[in-house]
Amino acid sequence: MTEELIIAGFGGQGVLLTGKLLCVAAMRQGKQVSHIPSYGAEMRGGTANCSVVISDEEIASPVIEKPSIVIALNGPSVAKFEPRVRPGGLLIWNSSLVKNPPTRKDLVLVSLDATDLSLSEGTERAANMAAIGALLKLKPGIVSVDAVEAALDEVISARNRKHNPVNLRILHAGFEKTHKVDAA
Amino acid sequence: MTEELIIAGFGGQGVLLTGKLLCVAAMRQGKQVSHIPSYGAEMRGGTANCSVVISDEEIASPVIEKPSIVIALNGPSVAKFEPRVRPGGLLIWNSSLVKNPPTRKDLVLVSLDATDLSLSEGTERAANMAAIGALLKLKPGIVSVDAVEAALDEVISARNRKHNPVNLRILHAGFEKTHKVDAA
Amino acid sequence: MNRGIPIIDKERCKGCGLCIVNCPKDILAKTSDVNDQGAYYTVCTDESLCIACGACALMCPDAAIEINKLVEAV
Amino acid sequence: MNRGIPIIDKERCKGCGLCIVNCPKDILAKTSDVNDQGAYYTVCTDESLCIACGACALMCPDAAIEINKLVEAV
Amino acid sequence: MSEKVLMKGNEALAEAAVIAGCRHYFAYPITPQNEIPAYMSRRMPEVGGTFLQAESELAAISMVLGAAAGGVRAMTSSSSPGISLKQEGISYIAGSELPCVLVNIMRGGPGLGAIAGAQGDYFQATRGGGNGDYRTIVLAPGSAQELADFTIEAFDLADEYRMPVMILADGYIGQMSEPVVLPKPSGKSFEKPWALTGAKGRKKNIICSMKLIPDTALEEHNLRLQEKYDLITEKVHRVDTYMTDDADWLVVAYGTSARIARKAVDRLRGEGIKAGLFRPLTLWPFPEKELFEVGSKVQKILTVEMSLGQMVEDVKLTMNGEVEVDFHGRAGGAVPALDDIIERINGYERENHTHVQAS
Amino acid sequence: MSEKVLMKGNEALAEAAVIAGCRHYFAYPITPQNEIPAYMSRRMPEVGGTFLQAESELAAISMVLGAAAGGVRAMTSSSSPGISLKQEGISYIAGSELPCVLVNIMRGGPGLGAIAGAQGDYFQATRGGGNGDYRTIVLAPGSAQELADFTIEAFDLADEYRMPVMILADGYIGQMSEPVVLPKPSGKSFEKPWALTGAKGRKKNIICSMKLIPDTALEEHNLRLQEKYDLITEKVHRVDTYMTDDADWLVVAYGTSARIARKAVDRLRGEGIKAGLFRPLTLWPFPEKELFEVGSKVQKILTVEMSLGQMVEDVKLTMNGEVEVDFHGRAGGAVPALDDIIERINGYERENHTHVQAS
Amino acid sequence: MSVKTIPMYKRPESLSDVRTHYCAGCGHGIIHKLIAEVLDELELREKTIVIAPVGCSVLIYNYLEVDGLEAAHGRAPAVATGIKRARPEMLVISYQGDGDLLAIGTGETVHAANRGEDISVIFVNNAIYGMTGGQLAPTTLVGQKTLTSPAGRNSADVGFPIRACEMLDTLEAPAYIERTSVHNPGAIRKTKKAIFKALKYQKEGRGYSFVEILSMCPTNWGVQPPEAADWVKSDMVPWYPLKKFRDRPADEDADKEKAS
Amino acid sequence: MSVKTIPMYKRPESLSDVRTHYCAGCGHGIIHKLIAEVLDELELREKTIVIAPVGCSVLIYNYLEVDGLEAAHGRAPAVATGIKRARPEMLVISYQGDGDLLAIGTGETVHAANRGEDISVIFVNNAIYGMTGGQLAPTTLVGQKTLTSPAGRNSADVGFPIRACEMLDTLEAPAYIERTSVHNPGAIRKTKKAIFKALKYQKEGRGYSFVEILSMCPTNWGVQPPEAADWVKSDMVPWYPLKKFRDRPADEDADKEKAS
Ligand SMILES: Cc1ncc(C[n+]2csc(CCOP(=O)(O)OP(=O)(O)O)c2C)c(N)n1
Ligand SMILES: Cc1ncc(C[n+]2csc(CCOP(=O)(O)OP(=O)(O)O)c2C)c(N)n1
Ligand code: SF4
Ligand code: SF4
Ligand code: SF4
Ligand code: SF4
Ligand code: SF4
Ligand code: SF4
Ligand SMILES: [Mg+2]
Ligand SMILES: [Mg+2]
Repeated sequence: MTEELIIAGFGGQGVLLTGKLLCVAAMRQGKQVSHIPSYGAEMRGGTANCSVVISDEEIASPVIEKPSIVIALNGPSVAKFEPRVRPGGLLIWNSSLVKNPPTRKDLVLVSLDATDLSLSEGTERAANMAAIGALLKLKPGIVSVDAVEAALDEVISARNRKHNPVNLRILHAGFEKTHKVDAA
Repeated sequence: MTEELIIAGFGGQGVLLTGKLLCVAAMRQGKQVSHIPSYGAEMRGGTANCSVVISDEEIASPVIEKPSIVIALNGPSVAKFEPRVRPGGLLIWNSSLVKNPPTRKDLVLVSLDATDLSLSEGTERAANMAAIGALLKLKPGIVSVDAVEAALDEVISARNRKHNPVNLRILHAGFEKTHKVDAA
Repeated sequence: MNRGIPIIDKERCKGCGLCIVNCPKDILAKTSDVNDQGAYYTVCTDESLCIACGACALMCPDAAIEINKLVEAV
Repeated sequence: MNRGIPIIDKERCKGCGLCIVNCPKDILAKTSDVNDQGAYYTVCTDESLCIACGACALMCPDAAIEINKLVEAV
Repeated sequence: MSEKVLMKGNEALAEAAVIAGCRHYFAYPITPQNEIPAYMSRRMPEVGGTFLQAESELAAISMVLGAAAGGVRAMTSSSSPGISLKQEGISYIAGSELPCVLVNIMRGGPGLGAIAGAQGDYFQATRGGGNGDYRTIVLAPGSAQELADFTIEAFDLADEYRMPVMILADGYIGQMSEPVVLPKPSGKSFEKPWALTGAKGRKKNIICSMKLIPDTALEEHNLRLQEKYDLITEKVHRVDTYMTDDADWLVVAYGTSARIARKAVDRLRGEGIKAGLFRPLTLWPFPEKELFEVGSKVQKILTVEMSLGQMVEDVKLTMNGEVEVDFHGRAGGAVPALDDIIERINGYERENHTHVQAS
Repeated sequence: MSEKVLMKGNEALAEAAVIAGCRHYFAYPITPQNEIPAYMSRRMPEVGGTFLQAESELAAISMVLGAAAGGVRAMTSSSSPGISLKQEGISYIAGSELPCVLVNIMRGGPGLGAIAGAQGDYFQATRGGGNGDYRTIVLAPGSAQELADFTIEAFDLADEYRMPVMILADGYIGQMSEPVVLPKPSGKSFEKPWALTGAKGRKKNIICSMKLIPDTALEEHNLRLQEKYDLITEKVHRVDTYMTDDADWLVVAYGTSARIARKAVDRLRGEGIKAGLFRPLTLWPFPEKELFEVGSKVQKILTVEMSLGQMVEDVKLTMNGEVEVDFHGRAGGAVPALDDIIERINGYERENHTHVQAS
Repeated sequence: MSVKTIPMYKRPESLSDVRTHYCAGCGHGIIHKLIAEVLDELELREKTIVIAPVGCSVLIYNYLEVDGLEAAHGRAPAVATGIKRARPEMLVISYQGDGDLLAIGTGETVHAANRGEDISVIFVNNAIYGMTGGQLAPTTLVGQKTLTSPAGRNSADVGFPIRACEMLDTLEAPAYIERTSVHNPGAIRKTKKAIFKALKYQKEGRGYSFVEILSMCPTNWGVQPPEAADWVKSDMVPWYPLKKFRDRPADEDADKEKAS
Repeated sequence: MSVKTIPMYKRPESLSDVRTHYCAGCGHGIIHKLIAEVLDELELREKTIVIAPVGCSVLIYNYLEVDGLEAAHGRAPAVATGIKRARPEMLVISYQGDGDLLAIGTGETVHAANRGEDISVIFVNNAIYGMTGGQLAPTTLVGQKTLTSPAGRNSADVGFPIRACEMLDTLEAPAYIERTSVHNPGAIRKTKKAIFKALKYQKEGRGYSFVEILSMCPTNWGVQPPEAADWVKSDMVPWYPLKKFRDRPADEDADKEKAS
């Protein structure tokens, strides 16, 4: 198994944390992992994204040309990464914010109102958790829900750990709302 | 013919000018010439010296390891360069200032009270001219007196050309006072 | 009469809110809608109150606001 | 009594003349002789006039001058 | 056994420096190595060390020179343009024979270029971008783990040979988070009687790169340095080989390029093609003996770099015409594509096949 | 015909720059090239040009970048440590594709070293001491006359290829006075539509080395630069050969080393030994074709440098194992001795003789 | 009585019709706009060269419709010197951040000012390294937390924030030195006047002009833009007084008037 | 009444027993001697590190009997910072010329001062680049002829001589800043006092001290040493007033005394 994920959104949507969480969880389950933030342009603002590779084998490049999975938390991310997903790949997109839905026919397109799910728990910053929930439902082989729950405590600094219960609730909401789909 | 000269003294004795004068004169007589100041140590004070090569052939290095001729205008120059003159070479030294005369037996040692000759014309700065006079007497093959006289006008800036008559008198005094010697 | 109309270019707006807090008439506000760049952009809630002071336009880092002044035609 | 003896290290002296022009008693002078380094070094022309003011020693860039003070032995 | 943690390469390096006993770190911010100063600014106060953000790279390297002269373990880090600015200082440190660790997390150039990882500073690192005859040991880690491990070794090598040791990694290696087991201190210790600690009970110590007196002093100094470099060339070379024993085709690469090349080797082997990987871990000295041994048995060598051809010169110098050396490079922050490497080697196979048929 | 004048190499170069139309010169003092700024400070006001002593080498190279962007001919000069400081700026100029002339009158290193002439910056000049994949054309004059002549050519090459051209000479070449016939202007002129002259009646011009958008911009830029470098490698190579036609033994050297080597060749020929001299006048591109042609016919090559072995790598890369390449170097400001070179080649002869006898 | 609308404020023509890469609420955007307005008003767009620094404003040449040139980090004043000496008829603007101008570029800053180089330096002081993610700047306030001063700037260890205007004011040559801010509309109006003067003086060949502008970096200060603007006023202005330090051209003109 | 001789002035022990390479009448020699005397008096010889600059005083480590370290041109304050942070118990002296300190080293000078680095900078201002043969320095006087200003320094082109003390005095952290001279015995006495204070304050850990010393370079000024000394007084002092700019430790001590 080798999955190459790109997680994208704007700053403040916890894109890097999402990647780290998946990596730590997978690492604790004995997988090879790598995580690298996008830093392609020395500039501010715009979209943030990171690339995550989770695999049973040694990882070559942490840089992903054609991701097998993309999680797009805002509109510009869909615009930017939809064309790059490899045929047959998975694109999870945040229907709360994205106005122009993805259209490719050769992908599994999964919409999730991630920001709304987050807002319903009183924060607009945890859409990423909902998206993780969706991912875990759709790709159970990557890493288990339990492992992600455990990783949350490892990754989040002590100071912010008090938000973890909320984060978990949103994760599970995302998990529940998402339905298994067959490949495109 | 290839002569490798080192001319040495302290700053203000016109060491560099001496070398340049010989070079220009020789160049105008169709010889190959090179001139390089000593800049071996990035420091001030002490002795100044320059290396002059005058030759019928193309010149390899302007840097002289073992000079055939040394003109030493002060004591430290004798101390420094006497050991480096090649056997059979010529060492002209300024007896007005040098307290410890050179002693090598395998050299032609020629003493000249160059500073006194200069002072007798009212300047202490033209000992080098006297030394050139001596050199021309001893080594007529290098360059002619006429050529040096002509070079003087070429080398000295317009502003200082008024001193040329004095310079020439001192040069001739050095020439007259020096007697041809046989090789060591 | 000192009246004007702030014209806000929705797609240029980054939603920084600097115009909002500097409008003396308090007639600018963030939308709950996002523009194509994902920013909650600003709109004018009541143009009739605008006094064409230009504060919003001056403040806007993205030069997203232009002001038209209303003058009596003679 | 304020008297002293300037002791000039001939070989250290570079003949700069700074001591000479700063001696209030005008008792320092350049020689017409050169030292081993080729410098016209400085000597004291009349030690008996030295008031041990130290100006020469202070001035000397080459620390070539030391001063001995003469004091009445009790 | 220490636990595996997920660490960014840059942070693994920083923590390893602390483990190695480095208590003096000076640097100026630049992407993609900003995690190192950020980490050090938190960590150094905790261990009683000095973190100082210098006013420039010139100042940073000079502070390292000063601290190293005091006999402590000192480090600086930067990225390509910042390393260019440090060239004079590195040359001074080499000439003054002071130990220190320099880190270059490379980005694309020339000039300001861009901040994506690249390998365009190989020449600068291995040939000395500064003035004069000098060398720095250059280590080339290929993972977060190696960034940590090589840092420990870099400090020891620096102290052992009294010279700057450079860790050279492309930005991807520094930016990537991977599982890391933090290394142990090496336990080695080094006497530094030459350090400036006050001329008490001994003659004064002087540390300088200028050699003026006598006239021959500088040449003698150069020759002594050269002896040291010769010794290092003999003693310090590290390599990593993969599937080279029976290889027909050898890929030579380091850093991120080597990671991809390794995967290419796996794939090619899967197709029955005998590819192998030679990964130099020291770039200076370049592991000539090891490469020649492996390389002279293969049919062709492919050097892969994230530059338009720098290390390939060392490969050619090593092989000295013995075996053909080919090159594949990407530039400006691009990463070599797995398929391109595979296709190159497949091409060699095909060509070979044709030749065999023809002959 | 112009008259011969006795000129110091540095001054011949400076006057040649004026002849070439250079009216903007920026530099910071350093021995052994101080005659260049001194000369320019007198001369530039006479010809309506700008002489400005910069506050540092960093500022000087940046001023050159600025002036070059304005479309004028600009020059700076320095010596080894000062050139190290300019590496970042040179890398920027290369990346921004601006034409200018850089002069390095080399001294001994590393670090402050000493001020006697040396050739220890060959790597830095030819491999790019700055960051990233870039090149500068490097010219290697061997006399005051060539310092002047090559300066004229340097400005033309810079304008033709929009890149920095370096004149690389050891301190002896710069310090020596020799007879010089001042060169004539080349008469070539170059359009510079890219220059910054105000966005009037045209789109704005932008000159920069950063290539951010799109992500592939920098790689494309690198590839374009590489194409240019390939073109230059094909078109720009200058050499001087001496007695190479029937040579058994070939000396390769430049600058002062080559002057001595030439004399050695004369002496050896006098003894009936067939020595020859190959003198590259461009160091980058290195004249590989020419050297291979000459070099592959001899029995052995001796590279002579005033360093501990830098150009020798290019000689080896060129010969690629075809012919044995030996090295003789002096460092720290020392000049190769005539006798040492002669003795080396005599040694080859003797060895050869023994071989022949033995076989 | 009928009503007509006339444009009172329009995007300046010297400002390019593109989105900037700046974060929401970044002061750079405001300052770019002011420069563009002044270029329009002085009709200098076609005679101007802007030098981009290394910092968040590295792409300024994409936002102003003038010729643009990139300097290495800190070297903009030297680059400006080079091109001004080559093209004295052009108006040269060196636009720089605090890391660029007062850390790595201290030497170039001081010496261009000291030569009285006929250029205009626009100095955007946001008390932080914006582009590289928020490190300590020479102008970071005491106690201010940054990525590399996580416990706040400790003046005992790294000293106090440098005041550029005060420092340059010890030099003889500069013609014009002023510090302004962009934290509210009033401050912005003054800033525009200062930029106007700086460019006008350069147009008239009166020598070196320097405008320091206190500006917001909400992203790296970790606050919302309005709070950032407040912080400029409450925390920065007390340490960096808004003040005209020198206006030699104005003084000279006044003297001349008096004399006549 | 008999007479005894007692040594009143002896060569200091911290001064090495060697000839310097300096020209006759060079101010560096005087200043070295004063430093040596102060090291003797404060008994600091065994705890001192001197940083040699690149300039005529590049060999200072050969003339003082203390540990010595070489900095690249202009970088001495950064080198001093490095070793002081590594060895806080040592006394660190950064000895620098005007080209070194105020041209290429402007950044390091300003920033070490601004950090209040606990070092002492001895700044020898001889209005010229001595070592390289007499080029224009940042401190060269207007009209002064040098190798690279053959017509005299033209302030319209290259500005006015920089006053280091005045510039550093705009920074908050420095503890002690004074300008003195060595043109006559009285001035030398004051210089010695200033050096004494600087080193004493460092010994006491009171922070950054800076002593600018006007000095003679007869060789490159093209005059005899006595004339050179006169020129310091007649031409340099009017532009560079001899003055204590800051003495925070003394002020603090005075405050304490008042309080008690
Ligand atoms: C030589 C060099 N050193 C460091 C950097 C990294 N760098 C880019 S921008 C910057 C600082 C930016 O801060 P500032 O000048 O205050 O501008 P701002 O982004 O805050 O506007 C640094 C250190 C670089 N590009 N080049
Ligand atoms: C990087 C570098 N640039 C230039 C030089 C050449 N250089 C040596 S000393 C010096 C200036 C010396 O002047 P100053 O600092 O005033 O000292 P002084 O000799 O007058 O005491 C220069 C430019 C150098 N060695 N290194
Ligand atoms: S012009 Fe003034 S009143 Fe009108 S919207 Fe803007 S800020 Fe408010
Ligand atoms: S100031 Fe401009 S960018 Fe900010 S909210 Fe208002 S219109 Fe939008
Ligand atoms: S101590 Fe005073 S009086 Fe005596 S010689 Fe020296 S300067 Fe003259
Ligand atoms: S001051 Fe010293 S060096 Fe100068 S003349 Fe007097 S004794 Fe000699
Ligand atoms: S990081 Fe700061 S300075 Fe940079 S664009 Fe964002 S707000 Fe502006
Ligand atoms: S050149 Fe000037 S500063 Fe240097 S030693 Fe001579 S007099 Fe002193
Ligand atoms: Mg900033
Ligand atoms: Mg000086």
